[in-house]
Amino acid sequence: MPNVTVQEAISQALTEEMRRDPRVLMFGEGVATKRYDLVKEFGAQRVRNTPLAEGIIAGTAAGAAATGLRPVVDLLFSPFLCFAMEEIVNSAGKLRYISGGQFSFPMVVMALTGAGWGVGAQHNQNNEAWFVHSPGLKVVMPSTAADFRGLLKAAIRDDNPVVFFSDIALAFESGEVPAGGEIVPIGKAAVRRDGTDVTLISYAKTVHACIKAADRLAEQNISAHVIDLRTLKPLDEETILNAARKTGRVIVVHEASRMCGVGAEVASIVAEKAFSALKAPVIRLTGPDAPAPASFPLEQAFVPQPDAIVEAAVRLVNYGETSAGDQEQRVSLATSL
Amino acid sequence: MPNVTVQEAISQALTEEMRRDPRVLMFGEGVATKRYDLVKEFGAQRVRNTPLAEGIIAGTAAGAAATGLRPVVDLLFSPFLCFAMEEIVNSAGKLRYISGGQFSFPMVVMALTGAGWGVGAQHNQNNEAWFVHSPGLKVVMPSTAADFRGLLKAAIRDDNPVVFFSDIALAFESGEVPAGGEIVPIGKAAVRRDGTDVTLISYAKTVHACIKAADRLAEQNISAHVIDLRTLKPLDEETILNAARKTGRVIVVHEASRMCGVGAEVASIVAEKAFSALKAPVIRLTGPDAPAPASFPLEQAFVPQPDAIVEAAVRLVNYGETSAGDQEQRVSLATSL
Amino acid sequence: MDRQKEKTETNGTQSAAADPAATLLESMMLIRAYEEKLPEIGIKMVCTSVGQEASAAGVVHALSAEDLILTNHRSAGHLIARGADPGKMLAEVMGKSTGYCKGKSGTLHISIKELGIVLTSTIVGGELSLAPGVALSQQQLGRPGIVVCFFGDGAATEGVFHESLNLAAKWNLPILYICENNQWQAYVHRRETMLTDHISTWAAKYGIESLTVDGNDVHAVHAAARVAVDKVRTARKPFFLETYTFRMHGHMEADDQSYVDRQELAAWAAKDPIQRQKERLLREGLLSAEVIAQMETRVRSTIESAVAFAGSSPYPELAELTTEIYA
Amino acid sequence: MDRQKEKTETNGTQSAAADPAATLLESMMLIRAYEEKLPEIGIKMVCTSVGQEASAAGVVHALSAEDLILTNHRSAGHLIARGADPGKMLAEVMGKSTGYCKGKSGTLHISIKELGIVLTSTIVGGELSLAPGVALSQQQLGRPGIVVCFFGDGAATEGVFHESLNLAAKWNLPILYICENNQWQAYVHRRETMLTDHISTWAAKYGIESLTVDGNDVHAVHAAARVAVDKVRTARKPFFLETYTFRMHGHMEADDQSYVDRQELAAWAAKDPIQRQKERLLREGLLSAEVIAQMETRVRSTIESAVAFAGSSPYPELAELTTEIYA
Ligand SMILES: Cc1ncc(C[n+]2csc(CCOP(=O)(O)OP(=O)(O)O)c2C)c(N)n1
Ligand SMILES: Cc1ncc(C[n+]2csc(CCOP(=O)(O)OP(=O)(O)O)c2C)c(N)n1
Ligand SMILES: [Mg+2]
Ligand SMILES: [Mg+2]
Repeated sequence: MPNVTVQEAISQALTEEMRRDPRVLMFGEGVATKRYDLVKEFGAQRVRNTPLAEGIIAGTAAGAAATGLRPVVDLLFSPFLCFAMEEIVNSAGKLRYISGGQFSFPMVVMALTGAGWGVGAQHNQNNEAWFVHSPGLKVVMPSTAADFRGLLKAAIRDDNPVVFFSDIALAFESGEVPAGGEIVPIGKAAVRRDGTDVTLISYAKTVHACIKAADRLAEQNISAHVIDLRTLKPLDEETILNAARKTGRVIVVHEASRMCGVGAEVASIVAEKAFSALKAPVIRLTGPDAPAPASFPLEQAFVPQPDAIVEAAVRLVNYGETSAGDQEQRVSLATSL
Repeated sequence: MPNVTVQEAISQALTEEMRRDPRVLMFGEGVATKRYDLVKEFGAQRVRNTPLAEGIIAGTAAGAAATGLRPVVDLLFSPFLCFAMEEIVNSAGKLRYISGGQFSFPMVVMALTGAGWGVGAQHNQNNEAWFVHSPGLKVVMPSTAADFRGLLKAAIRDDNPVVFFSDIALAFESGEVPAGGEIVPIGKAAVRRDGTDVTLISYAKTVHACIKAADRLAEQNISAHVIDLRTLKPLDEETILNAARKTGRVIVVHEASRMCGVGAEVASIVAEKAFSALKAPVIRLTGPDAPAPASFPLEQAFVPQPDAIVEAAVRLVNYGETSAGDQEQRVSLATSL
Repeated sequence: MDRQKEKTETNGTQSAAADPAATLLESMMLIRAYEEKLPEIGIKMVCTSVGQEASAAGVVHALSAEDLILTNHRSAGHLIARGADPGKMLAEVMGKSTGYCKGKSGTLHISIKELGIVLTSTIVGGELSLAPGVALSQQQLGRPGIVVCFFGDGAATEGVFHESLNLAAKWNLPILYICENNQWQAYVHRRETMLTDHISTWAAKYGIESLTVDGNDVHAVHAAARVAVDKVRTARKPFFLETYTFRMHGHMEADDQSYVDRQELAAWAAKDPIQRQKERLLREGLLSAEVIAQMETRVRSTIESAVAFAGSSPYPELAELTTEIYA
Repeated sequence: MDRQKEKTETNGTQSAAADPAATLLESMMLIRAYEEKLPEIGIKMVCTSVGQEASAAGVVHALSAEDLILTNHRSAGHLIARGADPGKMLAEVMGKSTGYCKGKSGTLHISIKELGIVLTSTIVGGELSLAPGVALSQQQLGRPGIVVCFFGDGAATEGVFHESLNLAAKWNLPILYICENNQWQAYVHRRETMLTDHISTWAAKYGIESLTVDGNDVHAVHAAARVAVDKVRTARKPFFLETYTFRMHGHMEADDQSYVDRQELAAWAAKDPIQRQKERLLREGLLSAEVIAQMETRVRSTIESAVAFAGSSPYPELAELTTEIYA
């Protein structure tokens, strides 16, 4: 299998889907400049630069989607989605329901997210949970080149609005990508490591931190099961619950801030539906509830690290050996970044 | 204590705070028309109608807050906050941190939220969790007239941006309100019923559903403890955990949709920090993951009802009597609205 | 007379070219009758366009069947002029399953795909944000239809107005923007929100041709709309038409508009578009009082049937709460 | 000469009225030297204003100490012209604790309360959304200062531009809007985003007086800015000044701008504002080559000290990650 970067994987997906379906078109601030290869192949009508106005970019996508096109728009950095919330949430997410099913909104909204480039809080906020919380949307956030390609293709073919987040830190990472047109279905999590003692559930860049942590845990004879959610909405409850029941210990890891984040959702599902299998508290390791700092060492510290995951996992595995109240406190310590 | 409606309580808070502090001013679409009493008392400069443009209303509040005023803005219905996310989240929420503490943003953003008026999905979405998830903001959502008054006063005095949600269904409800200038501190939950068997945690209109459920449960000799969160950010973890540890059974109830909602946060905190005290799964009873319908019977069904809470509580109390896996399934049933 | 009667019964998707006067009048009368019925039967959380019927009838009757419409919260006139069934509209307003959107929309967001009413947004400005995309579909898919986007003077102060017009101008999108400048934005007078009097002057600066027309004169509106539609259809670029009019009722029927200046209201009442059209047609001998009386009867009976239909329709099943969220 | 030298050393909060020519030149030279140093020392994720220095120096030197500034991602010129310490700016860009914002801002959002640079937003349009509120504080609290808001031609296509100008006009807010129309919006040419050439024509329609000035002629900018500042200060209402110029480097230093037309770039290079000002001052005998050489030396040494200061400054403590979130 060829090794390609995440950026290349995204380009491949766009090219292949635009070839397959003439209704697919793409626009955004600088899209035609940065993806000039697409302009050459598909023409200036299907690949467009836009004025600097996220609201109308997303609104235009929604209007076009409702009437026969399948737009993909690039809104650059996730905080800029703030300017397009009305169009994504109130229009694309709700108008199908409001219209009693008369219209559908096959569109993809792309955005970069997360720490890694030192761009500061107005370019870096992991706000994927907002869209998970909103009705009528799907939310995708891959961690491997193959998934970027396969899930973007699936998103473009989906008849619903999909918010597709690319973790900035992964842009230049590479991985094996199947040569064919493999689709990765929306709504299916992936098991990245099979393990029996503790389940690490994550998505995007922190999946890699979990895998590193799993390697280190293996050295301590702790067998970690690693789940990559890939799709945040709809969530793959089955895979989450199977893993939780299997190990009885769950740590959810993500860079987004904790309160009402995806980790809260996963932990709640586990605490409700796998309760009897739990051997220890469900814990979350997340970025702090702070705007993202630009300063390099602060930005690094913002992201949950393998060490913290290892430490939390060890505590969870040892949970129950001393008095419970005390244990919880010690477990919780590890999670307060 | 005088009995006043929620609307009157809000008016009292605004009037008193504007009297107390000349830096407080208020503006929004129709504010000067609808609060003409304030115009008469404080003049047209301090109480203003605005153009129909939520973004600049919130942005103007943020700019004014950073430079010496203490603005209160009314953005009408919560879905309209979508047009002001940039100003609330990226500016008001982050610019203090980004500036290294040079500026602060003492401002209040008010909005109506929730089911009750049949206004449909573009006027009705409970999006409070978005703001809880975002750094630098506080979020308040009272359930009684006294708290509306006391918390709005606290919000106006707070040096940080506060998003203040008023549940539509409560607007004409009345309650006793202390005559003095009592402040209700931001960040403190209230215990509405003291109980020992099961804890019901809620906020806004569904607090009243929980109280009704507690009454009915009492008839079945089940003693329910009812917590009204009142402030959603910062969350009063101590009160939540004390209640969870006391009863060992927790149900979180709100109208907002489930995924990544405030209920997810509360359930996760409990599952992490009160784990050893838990006697049963932590469950959530929420509105469906759907746009809000306008049709009256559908809108009613959208809101978690006392019956469902009673049913869930009974199941939780009986949990553990038969085989666990089976129980979880039965408990979960009650939560899938 | 027979030919004319036939005309008045066709729906708004047909051009009113041949003998528009009667068509336009009856269309306005039907809108008025429908909207005035609502508070009568206890529906007060609804925004009516009483006094603005000339804008709806004049514009919509200038369209062809292939044209698409986007509109806002004050949409009943646009829908009825387009030929919507008042019964299914009323059913929707009442949240009944027989409504155009199965009761899920309610009064504020009725869309009717089969009539080309593609999207109705009650987020003020929502229609403006969606319009360029609808027009982009027409452009990319080579469809002949144009897109008509109705919105108010209030919507013009939302940022998305600026974004929508600028994009439409730059991308040559076939959109006819209709700004119904009715002097009010809920509880705020237009004068409190801008220094300019006409929104059409705003449009011009984007490089979009624009015009203001007396929005209470259905002939003037219709004539201007026909020219505008023609331009958009031929030149495949946007045009901006402002219909200058007045909101005669409160923001919603429940609103007593005690804050509205009585003199201003009275001055506009004297320009009532329906009365004006009736008088003109009688004066010019184009219609007899008898024919007008027949129209009134027809309209009344249509509305009575609508009330009966909607009233006796069932509410949706509770299972509908979570259907039609995803495609 | 002595008086003049003294002048050039005062910071930008002082009016350059008495003998502005030298002040303006040295201010531009310092901006250029600072910005060109960044890529030299490996800082490439930064937006420089090379070629646009006349806009920054010309406008900022027309302000008084009590005036407040809001700016955007391309702000170094505005900050330096206002008298910011290049060392503390560079420290901020490098994320050091000695930076103006303790390293939390980084390159994009430096604000400096003590110099009246109240807020810098790198959300394009953020400065436009905040400006009316800052001006409202001036108005309500009876402060004499005016508010200057710098933004680009790209920001002018965001909806919030429309909302900001309309509100400022209606509320008579003392804002001097400075649109630095540098023909580019990151990777998109301005012409791809609008049909009009001058943003000032957009401003006029809100009832705001506006003017376009040659943004590469520091004298012209300064003269226009002095008039504009005066109008805003006296009339207490907004004014809109467009400085028509060109972005000579890529969007960020890391951007090779291979997509930029070489002829357009060359045509603008010939209008370099610093070169132009030097030539004019020499030609008119207002400055000698020797004095200019002294300026160059001074500027170089200022920048060298800045690099030394920032380079040797420590990073913030990790505890800083969660401080200064709430007041
Ligand atoms: C984004 C948004 N803000 C506010 C409202 C509340 N609202 C509904 S209609 C209206 C006034 C609209 O004025 P205009 O656009 O002139 O239309 P009109 O009602 O006069 O027809 C307002 C403020 C809304 N629905 N959406
Ligand atoms: C809301 C938002 N959208 C997009 C961006 C990314 N971005 C940063 S600068 C820029 C171009 C800005 O153009 P202009 O306003 O003309 O300023 P210039 O860079 O030319 O000085 C873009 C698209 C952003 N920072 N914020
Ligand atoms: Mg209006
Ligand atoms: Mg520019």
